[in-house]
Amino acid sequence: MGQQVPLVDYLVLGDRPHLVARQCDACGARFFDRRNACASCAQTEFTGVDVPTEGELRTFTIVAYAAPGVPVPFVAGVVDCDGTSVRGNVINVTPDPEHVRTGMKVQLATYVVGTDDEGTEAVGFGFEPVEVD
Amino acid sequence: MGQQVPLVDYLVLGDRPHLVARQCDACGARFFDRRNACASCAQTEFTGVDVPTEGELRTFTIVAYAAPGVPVPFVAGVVDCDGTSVRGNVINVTPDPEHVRTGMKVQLATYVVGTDDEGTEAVGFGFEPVEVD
Amino acid sequence: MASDDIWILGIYMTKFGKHPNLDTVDLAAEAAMAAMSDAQVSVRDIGVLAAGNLMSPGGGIGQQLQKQIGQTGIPVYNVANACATGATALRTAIMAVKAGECDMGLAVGVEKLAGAGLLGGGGRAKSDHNVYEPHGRYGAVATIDGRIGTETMPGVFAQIGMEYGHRYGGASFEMFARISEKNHSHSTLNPLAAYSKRMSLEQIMGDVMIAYPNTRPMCSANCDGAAAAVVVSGAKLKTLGPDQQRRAVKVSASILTTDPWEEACQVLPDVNTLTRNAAQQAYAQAGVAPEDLDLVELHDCFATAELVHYDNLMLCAPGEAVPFFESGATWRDGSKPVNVSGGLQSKGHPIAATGIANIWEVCHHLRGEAGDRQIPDAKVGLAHVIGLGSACGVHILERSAA
Amino acid sequence: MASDDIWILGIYMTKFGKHPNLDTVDLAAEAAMAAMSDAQVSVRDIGVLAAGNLMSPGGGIGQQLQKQIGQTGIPVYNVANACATGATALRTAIMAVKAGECDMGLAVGVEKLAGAGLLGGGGRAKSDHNVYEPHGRYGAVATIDGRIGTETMPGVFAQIGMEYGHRYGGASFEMFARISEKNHSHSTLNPLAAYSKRMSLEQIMGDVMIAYPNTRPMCSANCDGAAAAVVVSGAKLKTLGPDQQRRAVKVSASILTTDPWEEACQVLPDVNTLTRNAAQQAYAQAGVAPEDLDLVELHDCFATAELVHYDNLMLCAPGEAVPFFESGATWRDGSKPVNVSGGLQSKGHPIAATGIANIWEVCHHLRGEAGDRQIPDAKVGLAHVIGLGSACGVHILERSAA
Ligand SMILES: [Zn+2]
Ligand SMILES: [Zn+2]
Repeated sequence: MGQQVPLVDYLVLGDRPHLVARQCDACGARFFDRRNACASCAQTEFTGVDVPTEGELRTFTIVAYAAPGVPVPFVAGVVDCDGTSVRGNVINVTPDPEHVRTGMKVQLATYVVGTDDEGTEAVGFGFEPVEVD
Repeated sequence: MGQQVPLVDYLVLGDRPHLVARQCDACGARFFDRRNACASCAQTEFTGVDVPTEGELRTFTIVAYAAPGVPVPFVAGVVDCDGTSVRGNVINVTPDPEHVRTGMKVQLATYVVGTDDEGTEAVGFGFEPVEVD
Repeated sequence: MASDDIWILGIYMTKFGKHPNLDTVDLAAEAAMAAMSDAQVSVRDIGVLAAGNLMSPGGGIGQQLQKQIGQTGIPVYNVANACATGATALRTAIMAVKAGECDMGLAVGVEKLAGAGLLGGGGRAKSDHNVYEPHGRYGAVATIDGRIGTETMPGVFAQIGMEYGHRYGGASFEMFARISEKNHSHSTLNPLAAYSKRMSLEQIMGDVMIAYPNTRPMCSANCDGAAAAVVVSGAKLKTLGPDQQRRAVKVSASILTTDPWEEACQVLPDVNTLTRNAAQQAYAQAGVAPEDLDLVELHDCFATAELVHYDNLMLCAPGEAVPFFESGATWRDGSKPVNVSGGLQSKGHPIAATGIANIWEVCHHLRGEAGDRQIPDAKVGLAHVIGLGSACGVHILERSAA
Repeated sequence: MASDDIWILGIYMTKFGKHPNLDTVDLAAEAAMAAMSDAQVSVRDIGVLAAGNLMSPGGGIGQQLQKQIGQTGIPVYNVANACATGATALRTAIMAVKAGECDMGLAVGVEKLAGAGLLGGGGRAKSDHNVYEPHGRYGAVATIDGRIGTETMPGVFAQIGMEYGHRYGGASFEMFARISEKNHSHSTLNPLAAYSKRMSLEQIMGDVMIAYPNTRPMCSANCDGAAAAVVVSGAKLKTLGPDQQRRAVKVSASILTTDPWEEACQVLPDVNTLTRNAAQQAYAQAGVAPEDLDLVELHDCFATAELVHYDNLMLCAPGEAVPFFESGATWRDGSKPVNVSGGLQSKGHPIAATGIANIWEVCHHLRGEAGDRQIPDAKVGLAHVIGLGSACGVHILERSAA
């Protein structure tokens, strides 16, 4: 089996996959991408912090028509992970309005996105429903 | 022999090839491209006028490095045709500073630019030195 | 009229739709020349030109246009602010007049978009790397559009509407579709709209789904079009003719904002805060309250967007956008007509033209020149536009007292 | 200082050259943050942002930058005016302050161009049609670049210089090359220049010919870079600290022009008339004469261009640019030093950054902070930039009396 790399650098793989945000040392604002300074307070020091892996789906859409090469339909949404908003797809769910609703509890899940020419797997993440029934 | 079409619509082919400018009815400004209104006086009526085929080379450059597909070197210049400035290449001349000089007398000349899939020839124009020696 | 007021002296929008035989500059020239004609001025009277064309923003549309309407040597500002580009051009011309650099300015927005297909999300295939290597500010080894949410505009704005529904309740697929039903109904009175056919609720809900809950007729229509406006200082307007003074429309507020940082704005664009900020600043600048508005043209790039802007523009109480809409208030015979032009969903959305075209609509009502769709005795109107990135333009316009 | 004066409070330019590990936004952020630091202000003090990036003009560089330096909700203007984009951004920020919309503004220009190759002329192969059909405003059936003159920048500006030579005489290949020799010599004192090696006349003339008479070192250097400036009203500056007041540089004139119609401007861009117009307006606005200038940074995108601008900026008598240059006046130890930074030919030309970078150079001399290349006791300077299409920016700057 080949190596695995995360789809994005803020996804940490391993036994307990989770996201890491860059948190502003001055004001606590969190970012997933590299920033030159904080968009909230303009300070320039950041520290990595783990983001909770469970959250609540705050909004979503079911995309039926996307750029060429993007498989449809899929559910795109925003998850509130205990105060940190995370963008991601809702996965392991039937992509229709009967099975996806705002307010539902979801949890981080990973899956293999693809494999490169050297056999390395890219691992992405999404959020799947937490079974509570 | 196939049909011939001019490279641009302001070149008139035939026995005596020449250029036709769109002249503003109000102020006399001349344009080679289609205009919505006159750049000089903003009026909107134009009439086609023949441009003299002889003139004086006012400026030039010898282009040695151009976009892919453009054969180099070539001489690009501006010809003063009795008060109407015309952009065109200086052709039928050795493209070096010894053979091209500003102030030289030139005259319109045409040549076949290429042939399309239906055998139609596109005819372009340039200015060649008037032999006065 | 006060000397330092700013007025719209002339304004024009082309027919929106398909113009296969006109190029971008043709459309811009038609709008610019007609706006000057409407203003009863010539290009020699214009002291500044601000122009926008988002599909070719580096191409110098302002100077290209000068070649077609008159090269007078005036300063030209080519501007871009996504879907707020037209409003930004207008703001720039206004700023030049306010700064005392000239007393008359021309703003133009133009776009050729017919047949452009889906915007956002790249619009082209993105191939993954052959060997994974982190790239960009997310350190991504492969494309993330479609894998970590969506970059398509219908999807982004769908989430914006759904989030409002989640927070306040009541925002069903059918409710969003009814907003679209209203705008398509309004468009039947607008001969310049790209689409002016009435659509039933069933047709709208049964059409092709683009990004739930937005079906195709609930999305803004890509089309060709241009709009232009001549602005003038109050001091200069006083020297003009009585007909010009009577038809002039006062720019009581002209505001441009961007989004201040909010917790979630990095993961889903926040179109709410900057719109609310712009509206607050505009109401304060104009000395006008939402209750005073006789009509509103707001940026319904998607049916889901129109809903949230009822709230952002304070047309209703906070959180009350759904019952506000359901009351019928925003239909043209309601208490607060919104998008009587048909809105972006039916009138069309030639991006850079939109931010001037919405002002054109409001001006025509304020002048009493809106024909069949005239809102009777309209005195005050608001035009709103937003571009992702983000930028929001809000203008409040008032009928001339002259 | 008068309340309605405009001042440069802080200014910065990045190292010009290759920055493979920095993206466009990194460069813009470096310049913006450093300019604010130089001004001793924070992003919260800034009331307007105007930004330009010609390689991605529709991408909203202003808002992209806000994400990196602070999202404060202020209006953003993304502007474009070819090679005058940076000057246009600065003008826009100045206009907002003059209009009373805020008392402090930030202007940023940035470009990633290293390795961009030949600009103009399309830069890509244009294939002819398989069946000839007239197309566009010339009714052309095939590509005309290279067949009816040239669209390459080196070729266009070569003709502009050669035309001057034809009209007034004396402009040989060697003379143009000597202008380049001067600028490359000047660049040896500029640690931020992309190229800072002295070049002999023989090296310059013997280098690769691009478009006669411009060889490669006589062409502006494509490179990466950014520049940013903070502008402030006189009224606000009065409330700031003594150090800020002392280092502030007065913007005595800020002018933007486009080309008025001239007979030949449709066949060869006329960079002369709009530059002369801008200079005349600037001298009048500043109450300064060409004789008063201690240094000039002008737009030497090609050696052939520098010559004509001596005349256009009225640094010499009409028609006298060649003898003026040959007198040695424009060398750094001459009577009218021009491009002591090394100019676009050696400092580099990251397009949208250029129109602010030239002001950075002048400011540093006026502040007495130009290090090894300081022009002694410089009090007044002029910065000029031109973009084809066309747009010309001229700024006259004066040392603070404080
Ligand atoms: Zn912070
Ligand atoms: Zn005319």
